[in-house]
Formats: sequence, C-alpha cells, structure tokens
Amino acid sequence: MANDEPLLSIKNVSKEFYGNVVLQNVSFDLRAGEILGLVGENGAGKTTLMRILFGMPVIAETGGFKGSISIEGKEIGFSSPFDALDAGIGMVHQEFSLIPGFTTTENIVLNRESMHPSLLNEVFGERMSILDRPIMKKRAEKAISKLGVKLDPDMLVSEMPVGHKQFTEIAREVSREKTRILVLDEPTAVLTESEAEVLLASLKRLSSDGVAIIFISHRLQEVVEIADRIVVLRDGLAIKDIPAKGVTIKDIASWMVGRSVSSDVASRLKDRCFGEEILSVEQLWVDMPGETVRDVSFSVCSGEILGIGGLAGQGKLGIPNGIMGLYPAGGSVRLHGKDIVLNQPAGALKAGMAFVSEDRRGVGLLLDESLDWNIAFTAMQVHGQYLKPVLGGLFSQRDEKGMAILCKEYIELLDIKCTSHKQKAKELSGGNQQKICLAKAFAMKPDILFVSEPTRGIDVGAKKLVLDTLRKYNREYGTTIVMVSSELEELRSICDRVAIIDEGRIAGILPPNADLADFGILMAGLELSPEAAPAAAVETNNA
Amino acid sequence: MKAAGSRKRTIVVRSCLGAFYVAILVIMLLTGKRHTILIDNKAAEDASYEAVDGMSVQIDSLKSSEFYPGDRDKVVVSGQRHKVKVEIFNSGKVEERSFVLPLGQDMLILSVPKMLAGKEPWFGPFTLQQEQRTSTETTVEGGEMSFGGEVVDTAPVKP
Amino acid sequence: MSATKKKSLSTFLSEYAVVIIFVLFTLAAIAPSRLSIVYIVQEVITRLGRNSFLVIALLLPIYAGMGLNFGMTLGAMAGQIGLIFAVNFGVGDWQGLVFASLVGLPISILLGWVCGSVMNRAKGREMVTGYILAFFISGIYQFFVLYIMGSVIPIRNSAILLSRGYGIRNTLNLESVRQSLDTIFLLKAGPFSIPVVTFAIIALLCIFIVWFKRTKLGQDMRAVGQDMAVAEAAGIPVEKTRIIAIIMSTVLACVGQIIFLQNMGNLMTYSSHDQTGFFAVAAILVGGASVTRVSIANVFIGVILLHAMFIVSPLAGQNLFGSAMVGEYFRQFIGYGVIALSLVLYAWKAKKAASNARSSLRGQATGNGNGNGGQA
Amino acid sequence: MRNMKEFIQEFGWPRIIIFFFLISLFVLAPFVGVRLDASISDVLNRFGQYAILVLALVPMIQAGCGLNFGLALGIIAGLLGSTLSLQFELKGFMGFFGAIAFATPFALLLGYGYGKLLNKVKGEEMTIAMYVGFSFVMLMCIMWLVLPFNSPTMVWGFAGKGLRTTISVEYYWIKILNNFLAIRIGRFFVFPTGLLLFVGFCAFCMWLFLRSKTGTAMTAVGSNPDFARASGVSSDKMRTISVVISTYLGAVGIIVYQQSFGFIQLYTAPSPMVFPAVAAILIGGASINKASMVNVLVGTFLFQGLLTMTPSVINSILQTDMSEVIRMIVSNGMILYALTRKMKVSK
Repeated sequence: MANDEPLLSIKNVSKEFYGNVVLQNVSFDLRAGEILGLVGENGAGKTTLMRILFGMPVIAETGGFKGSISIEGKEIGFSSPFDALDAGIGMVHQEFSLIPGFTTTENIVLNRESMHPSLLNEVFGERMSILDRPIMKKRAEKAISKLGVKLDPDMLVSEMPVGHKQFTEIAREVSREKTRILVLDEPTAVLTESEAEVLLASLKRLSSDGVAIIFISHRLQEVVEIADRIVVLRDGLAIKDIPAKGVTIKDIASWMVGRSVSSDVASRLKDRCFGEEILSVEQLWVDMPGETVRDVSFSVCSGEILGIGGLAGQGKLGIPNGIMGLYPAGGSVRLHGKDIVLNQPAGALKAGMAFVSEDRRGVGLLLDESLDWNIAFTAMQVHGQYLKPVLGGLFSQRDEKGMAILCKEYIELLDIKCTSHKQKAKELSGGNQQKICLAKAFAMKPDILFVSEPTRGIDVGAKKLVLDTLRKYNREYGTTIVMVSSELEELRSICDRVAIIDEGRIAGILPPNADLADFGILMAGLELSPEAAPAAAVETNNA
Repeated sequence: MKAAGSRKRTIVVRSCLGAFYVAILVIMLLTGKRHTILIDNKAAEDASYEAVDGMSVQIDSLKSSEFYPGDRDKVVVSGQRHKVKVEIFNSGKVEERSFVLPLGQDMLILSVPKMLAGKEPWFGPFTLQQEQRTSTETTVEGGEMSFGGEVVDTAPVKP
Repeated sequence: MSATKKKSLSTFLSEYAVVIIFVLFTLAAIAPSRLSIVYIVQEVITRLGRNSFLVIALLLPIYAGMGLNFGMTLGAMAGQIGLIFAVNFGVGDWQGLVFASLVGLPISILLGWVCGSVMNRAKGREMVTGYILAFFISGIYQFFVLYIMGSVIPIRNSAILLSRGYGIRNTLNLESVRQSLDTIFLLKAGPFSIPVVTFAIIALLCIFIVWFKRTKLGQDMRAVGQDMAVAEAAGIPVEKTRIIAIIMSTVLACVGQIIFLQNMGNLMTYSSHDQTGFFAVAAILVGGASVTRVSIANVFIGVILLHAMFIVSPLAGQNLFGSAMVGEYFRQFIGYGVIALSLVLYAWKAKKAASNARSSLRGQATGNGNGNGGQA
Repeated sequence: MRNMKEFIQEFGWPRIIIFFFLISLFVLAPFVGVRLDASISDVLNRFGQYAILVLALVPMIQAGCGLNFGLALGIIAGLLGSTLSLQFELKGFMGFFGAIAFATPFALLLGYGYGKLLNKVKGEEMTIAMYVGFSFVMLMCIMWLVLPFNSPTMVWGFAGKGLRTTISVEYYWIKILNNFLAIRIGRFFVFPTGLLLFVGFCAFCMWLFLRSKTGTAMTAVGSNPDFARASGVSSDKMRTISVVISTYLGAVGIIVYQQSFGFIQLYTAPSPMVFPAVAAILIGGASINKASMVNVLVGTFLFQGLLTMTPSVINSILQTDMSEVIRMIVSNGMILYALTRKMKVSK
C-alpha cells in the first residue's frame, strides 16, 4: 500500500547539547500507511529525535540541529509544536496531557471546539462563540470509531481507566483532519496486556487508512508484531533500518545494546574477592511514582560492586530510594544481619548506608547553600560531626573550620572546580555538582554506598572521573557499592554483577561479560534462553 | 478576504459600542441630573408684583403643595425639562408653564408671583453659602490595615 | 452496600462540613436572639439583594483556577469612585447608578488587568497576593481620593469635599441614589417587601454566567483552571485567559459594590471597600464552595446562611452574655474562622488526594509482599 | 559596572528607592525645621520597639514556611502574659520578666498547635496563616470580655468586668528597658541602651541558634526539604520548631513593644501589628524563603525610619499628613514585590 514518494523523510539529522553529541547523521524515510518501529536504549536519542521532529522550543534554545526533515519532499522547519500540528504530525506523549475534569469529547476537541458565533463575537472576538456540543460529540465519536475502540464520549477523564486515557489521547491526534503522521512514545507502557493488544489493533487500522505511524516502545515483541520497518538507534546513530519481516527479538536486542565488551572485564573479574554477605534484601516493594518496585530480593557481599540496570520506569531507581527510606517501602532489608527499619532515612543513614540520589538538583543538593554545607550537612545531622561544644557542652555550634577543611579535602581529592568552599552549589556545573554529591556520601564513611545514575547529564570527562572515583573508593576503602544506571556499558565496565530490573522485578542477574543480547532480552522483559540462565545462577552462588 | 471584512465589521461594531458608551453616559447625566428647585411666593422688593394669597403648585407629576404669602418650599427634580402647574385658590385660575433648567445649576429659585406677573426671568440660580455642610468633618481614620467589620452594617435599612 | 453508603455519608459530611456547622450555629442562635422570624426573613431578603451580586463576582476566578479572588476589592474601589463622581455631578436615581457603573467600568478594567498580571507573576500564591494587592491599591485609592480629588481633579460639589478644600469626606451621603434600584419596583408580599429589580438584575447575571460557561472562553477558563500545562500545550493562551477572568471579576465587583452601596445609602469613603472581599469570600465558602469548585447555588446558600447568622448573633450575644460586643466579635470570629477552616480543609484534602493518587500507582506492589520470591 | 548591576538586581529597586528616600528625608529634615537629634532618638526608639517582632519572622522564613502572617498568635500570647503580670501586680523588672514568663506556656502551646496545622497545609501556609491569625484574634476579643480579670487598672470602670481596649503600664513597667542605662544628650536625644541591648541579645541568641545543629537543619529544610529528608532530618519537626520559636518571639516582642509604648493594646490591635513587621523584614532584603539578622536590623531601621521621618518632614513640606498613605503603599508594595518576585530556580 505504500507508494513511492516518502511522506516524511529525515536526512542526516545531527544534534548536540553543549558539546554532547546526541544524534549523528540519522536518516530514514516514512511512507504513508507505514508503521515504523523505533527502538533504542535510554539515551540513544529517540526522544531528542522526536523533539526535533515536533519542533519543540528546547531544540532551538540549545542551538538547533543539523540536517533536514521534509514532508512530501518539502523541507520543513518548525518553530513550535503548533507548526508541527499544522503540518499534520500528531504526537502522543508518555505522560498524559488531558484535562482531568473534562469529558472524553472535551479532551479530544480541546481548543479545537466546534462553535457557532454569538452576538458578542463582534465585540470581544471569537472566544465568545458558543460551543456546539452535539457537533463536538459527533467529531469525537468519529475519531473514536477510527480507532475501532469503545470509549464513552461523555465520561470524565478523571474517572477513566488508564487505557481509556491513552485512547483518548490518540483519538485527539486522530481527530485532526490533517494528521498524517502519528508519533507514539511508549504508548503501551502503562497499559495492561489486553489493553495493549486493542491498542495495537487500532494502530493497524489507522495505518490501513493511510496514517503513517512512528511507534516507540521497549516492548520488542510489540514492535516485531506491529511494525513494517524497524529503525534501531544506538548512541545517536541509526545503526539498522530494515523491514520487520523475519527479524527476531533477539536480533533487535543485540543491535540495541551491541557494543564491544572491553576485553579486560574477564581479567578484572579474576582477582576480585569478596567478603561475606553485607546486605540482604528480601521481597522489597517500593511505592515510588513512575519507578514502582514490586518484588525484589537480592544480596550484596562486602567489597562488591553490584550494578542494577534496566529501562526507565521499570523500577530500578525505586530500589535504592526505597531502601534509604525516601519512598514508602515494605519487605525486609538487613545490613550486617541486622534489620533496617524502612521509611526512616535517619535509620538507614545511621546504620552505615549512604545514597547519591539520581535527582541531583532536587534531592542531592542544597542549591542555595555553600559547598561545605552540602558536603558536611548529612554527616552533621546523622553522626553529629562538625559541631563544636560551646560553654562546656551547654550547646553546640557549627564547626565552620572543620567543615571548611573537610570541603577543601574533597575539592582536592575529586578535583572539583569551584572558586572556594563558600561558593553556592547552584553555580557549579553538572559534573562538579555530582562530585559534591559523592563527597557528601563519602563524608559519611558508609559501609555500603548506593549510587543512582551517577553519570546522568554530565560530560564524558566527568563521567570517567566519577566512575574512577567510585572504583577507587571500592578498592582502597573496601566500600561496598550498589550502582543503579541506565547505561549498560557503564555498569559492565565497573560492576562485578549486573541485575536487570523489569516491571518492578529482577529479570535476571548476569556477569558483566555475559552476552549482550542476553542483557537486551532481559530488558525487553523476556525469559532468558535456558543456556544463558546458569551463568547468572553460578554468579549468584559465588556471592 | 473574509477575515478582512469581518475585521472591518468588528471595528465598526466596537466603535459603535464606544459611541454607545459615551451616549449612555451623557443620557444618564442629562436625565439623572438632580436639581433642587426652591418655589418662592414672595412679593418683589420693588413691589412690582405681589405674593399670591393661597395657591397650590405642582411640578411635573410630583405631589402638589400649598403656598401662602412668604412661603418657600423646595422640590428635587431629575432632568432639565419640567412643567409647573399653579392653581390659585381665590380665582380658581390654573396656569401651566414649561421650562428648561440649565444643566450646570444644582439649585434654582422659581418665583411664582413673578411668573404670574409675566416678568422674566422668573427662575434663576440660587447660590447658598455651604448651607448643606452637616456631616462631621474628620480626616482619615488611622490604621487602614485594621480589619473587623465595625462599620459595615451600621446603617439600618428601611424597607 | 452499607460500606459504600457509609462512605458517601462521610464524604458528604466532609464536603459540607462548613455548611452544616453554620446551619446548626444559626439555628441555635435564633432563639436567644429573640428576633421574630418575619424580621429575620425580611433582613435576609434585603441582604440577599444587597450582597449576591458581589459574591457572584467571585465565580469566574474560581473556574479559572485562581482561587478566591481577594483582589475583588479593587473593583469595589472602582465602583466607589464611580459613585463619588455620580454624587459630584448630582446624578440621581437609577440613572445615577448606571452613571456610576459606567465611570467605574474603565477603572475596574484597568485595575483588573493590573491584578491579573500581578497574579500571573505569582502563580500558586494568587490568594495571598490578591489580598496584599487589595491593600496596596487601597493605599493608592486613598492617595487619589484624599489628595488628588479636589486639587488636580476638579470637584464641583463642594459639599462632598473636606473643609480644607480638597479630598473627599469620610462619609458620603448617597441620598440621591439611596435604594433607587430597590425601590423601582418594590413588591409587597404579605409582611415582606421584595426589591424585584435588584433580584432581576442578579438573575440576569446568573443567566449570563451560565451562558458564559458554554462559550469557548468559558471552556478555556475551565481548562486553564484544571491544568495550566495541558491547556498551554493545547494552544490556549493561559495567561491571557487568567487575566480576562480577573478583569471580569473586577468589573462585576465594581457593579456589585454600587448595588451594595445604593442599598446601604451611605459610603464610608475610606473603609467601605475594606470588608468587601472578606464578606463575599466568607459567604461563598459558607455556601459550600471550595477553592476550586463552586456553583451558583453556593452563592445564594452562602449569603442566606452567613447573613442570617450575622443578623442573629449580636442580639444572641447580648442576651446570652449581656454584651452586644460578644455577638459582634463572635460573628467576625465565625467569618474569619469559616475562611480559615475551608482553606485548611481544602489544603488538607488536596494533600490527601495527592497521596491517594500515588498509592493507586503502586499497583499490585503491596499485594505481592508475600508472593513468590525473587527470580535470581 | 556589571557588579553594580548585579547588586541592584539582587537587592531590588524598591529597597534602593526606599533607602535613598530615607536618606533624603534625613538631609531635608533640618531645612524644614525638624530637629535631627530628636528624629534620630525617635527612630532608635521605634527600632528597638519593633525589632523583636521582626526578628520573630526569621525562623519560619528560614524553615520554608513563608512569611508568618499568623504572628498575631504570638502577640496574643504576649498579651496574655502582660495582662497576667498586671493582674498579679508585678512591677519593675519583675513585672517585665514576669510577663514574659507568663506568656511562655501560651506561646509554646499556641505555636505547637499552629505549627502542626501548617504542616498539614503545606503550600498554602501564608493565606491560611493570615486567616487563622484573624479568627484567633476575634476569638480572643470575646475572651478579653469574659475572662475573669479584675485588676481595676485593666477592667472597664463602669462594668467592673471586661478588659479595656488600651491598658496603661505606667505604674508597672513602663520604659523599663528603655530607661535602663539610658544615655541622655541634650534635651531631645535619648539613647535607649537597655532596649537596644535586649534587642541585641535576642538577635545574638537567634544567630547562635541558626548556627546550631537544629538551626542548620532548619535552614536546610527551608532550602530544600527533600535534601533534608534524605539526610535524615524530619522536615515536619523542624517546621514545627520554627513556628514555636516564631510564636514565642512574637510574644516577647509585643511585651518589649508595650514597655516602650506604655500601653497594652487588646482586642483587634494584634492584627495590624503583623503587616508592618513583614514589610520591615522584606525591606531589609529578605525574600520569602531567606532571611538573616542583617535583613532584620537593616529592615526595621529603614522601615521605622521611614515611618518616623515621613510625617514630620513631608508634613512640614506639603502641609498635609500623607504618612498614612505612604505607609500603606510602601509596606504593602514591599510585600507584593516579594510575593511576585520570580523565585530563584531551586529545583
């Protein structure tokens, strides 16, 4: 059904953020009625590509992009998402953008309501027109019927099940007469299996009506099932662009993660020896919005570096946050065989655990305070350090001198670039802020350190330094580290074992030098083939 | 183009509205403007006319009142065009006149004998040296930030 | 079955806690006030005509998600300036009221625009900002009325000036317009007299509000009120819509204050507007509205309840405690207390709703606590 | 040049205008026949009178609870303390410190309840604080009428019960701090040593507290509650502590005010005390989430200077009393400015 002229053609698109290359010469075409599966790891550049396509202002604000995008052979340059909508591109975002107190109809035709003019139009303009609700409803019903699903046009969004919200959003895009290209970013992430099936069916329907669809999903089986063609992004490069026929999930998985393993992993692992079990986690659940942990059990040995990987939203971030008491959690966590009371950050910290949060600016730092405050604060509150007694211990005061010394020590040790220890944290660059977060955790002298996304949003040089610092602390002070990261490569380069989380559970634990495709399969939420499984089991036994 | 046409129409409608606003303002000012008319029944100082010995005077359709020599009464009217109807008790003669008040005058005096004698002008401005000043004189009360509704409900409402 | 019934009862109680408390208080105070029911009802009718318009002015900002518009005081000030001019030019009767409204209109539009713009700079803090803004503009109003009027702006009616020659007197007698609206057609029904025209105007305003909700602008306002980010993404001009909501509220407050004052019959030049926002907000909250949810019924229930309470409480205080001041203070305590209580209940509910929404995200997490162990 | 620009941006135009306005008032004063020494003495006196009330705002701002529009609660605790002190006929320093002692339990109790309430309504603190303050003032109005006080200096003479609106402390502890070690120079200038010493002492205590472990934790809660939580600090507890301290200082502040002013003002008087205090700290350079001792001292001085100097100087120039209007515009304008100032990106 696809004709020859591509509807959308992306040519040599490159984009960098502050010197960080995110996309590099990405090219592909999309024909009318075609479903294109776009897959890639987190950070592979999918989101950036879609932002460029949609004309998000953030792209222009960060210096624009190179290359060209054309629709039906005509080059386009959107300055806002509204231009993209006018050109016929509809986008369904990961998070719902619906008005909760409005009905399905009202949401579908939001700001495109049918109306008939009233007397006051001449005076106060178009907005005084009266809404024509019957026509609005008809339009909504038409859009819904295009999807081939059942939706009550008069139901309030706030009372809908999640799946209906997703359909409402798609219906909104479809209801625009112009929409010829539909972009869906992880549309099935929040749906149950049966809802997802309905969604896939309606997408197929839409494509048979001639709508071109870009389908982004980490559920590879869905991609294989629905897509006509598959484009795989990795590190900003479009490394595969092939028809979906005959492609297996395992192929995609290995393309997605496929990087050469550094050869020294095996040798690095050889001379690693660990002490006895230091931390054991059983049946942990954590109620962290967007990162729900459902049932996780694992244990860590003294001196080990455990990696926790997985795709975004699967719950890997919830694990350290739950153990440290930042989000409601349940289950049992034992450190040195002693139970840790959950939901109490103070207890977890006192027991000898420390945490470097993934939310650096939100949780990790006091942006408006000086560096020495940032580094010494936790140690002061938890261990009562950096306080000096006044009047024979009647009360105590901050030990500014001690804090300064501590801060200077870490500035030197971690090579933090700042003007002085009195500089405000918000004035530092991302990489240096991350180092402050690490210093704060090191100042606690923890037995076990949780590090969450330590290299997110920092440049390459700083990344290496942060990883080296972690390794150094592990080797020299024997600090046990649990590191959570979206970057598999990073986990493989530093960790002794890597656990992959999928849907709030541990899909499997692999040695860092395991087959890449195995990691990919675990991430996609599939069972590992039998011969791969024992490797993980052996590794666990070692521990 | 259609848009240009409708824009033009919008401009026309809006300017009409502006004119309408001004017109209403002016109409309200004209029709709502209050004048106090003092009705006088006194003889002239030069005795060129005499006070009427008993009459009833009615302005527009307001309540009529009775006058004897030396009487003076006041009525409050809105707008500028008015009629005055005089009925003299003795002769039973009824005389009606209409008159237009000047907009800027708050208080006027209307001399009925002068009117009956046919002398112009039988009504004219009346200046009163601050007679109305009755309410107490105070400056702003302190503590505007104070709250509390002490003053709000003090005035009793007459049904 | 009984569980759901129980739940609906408890939600009903928490939803209407303020209303229920109020009804009970008022009913309890009627007997000790020793007022006749006829008197109370007549007073309530009068006050309904006097206050409803002002309270309705609060509706639109609530629809637009800007909370209770304490900045409506700005409109009240514009209305007072209009009345001062009406008295100055000697325009009386209902024409005087229309004249005052027309003079107040451009002023209230300007003030509304200022208020809306300021609130756009303080999103999430609209209420406290509006409250302070009212004080701030009140200072400017005083400067204007006390120093500019009669010196820069000529005032021809020297009777309304202070003896020093400029500045408006403290108390302005509104004799020329007193109850001119109410008495156009005063319907006598048994022992009661009903200001029909006033009620007709209020009814017209209600119809307008209902109609307005069906317009595109009204729809946009509701969208903005529920989720600014989504509305913005859909291309609705959020800030402009919010400013329009405030302008409309201010203009209505201007007219409302004129209706209020024509009934009262005199204008406390420097303090009549102080309490406008307080009474209107207290009334609408007593009527069962919240910071985000309101209907026209809330307005009338609120005005009736609040004022019934205001009528009986001083005398009840007098008779129970031997001091009228106790009742006076008590009714103010209730007024402020109601606002505080409603705001607290609302903030508390919002917090609870947020945590409920979070726990629904938890999905099966809790349920699986003793399920099968890890897969490792 | 750029530094200057940054400084102005940081400090804000309104403050700079107020600063220069005040300076010009001082410069103008001698020319229009206002005695400078008397003015300065007046300003110092009023500075001391108000400073502790302004200081009371610091802990809550630091802990992220915003401007304490509910300071009236603290003031009421202070009123209870001073009326009790008069009731028991305590005089001199005994009376003054007795008032503080009597006020203590009320302040702690009210502050604790108030703090718990504010924890339940995070994000809406300021509006709610305002109305909680107002309604409590009204409740206390009833209380002043019915509480069984019977000291003849305090109750209405004719009724024999119910407290007066203003009660003189003349025979008890009037100007007890002002006159302590006061230095007189000439006829018009008095330096209220004791008052300023007491203010200094309170400010120093606050300074010490903010440097303690708890004070540090409180500041961190205000700066970033999530950070504080991740460091094992309970933000609710810190916020409650800050509210209690604020309320307590409000109580002490009003007693200091009364001894200097000479009267205890009851009934609706507490409410109008709050806004000037809030305006003062904002004029001093505080924002709604950061405040320091310098902000308190500078702000109180500027604001009270303005209030003292405008009536005398402006009135002599214009022959009319515009001070009230200026006070309204300046103080509310300042609060408005702080509320609408774009918050620095902290998240």
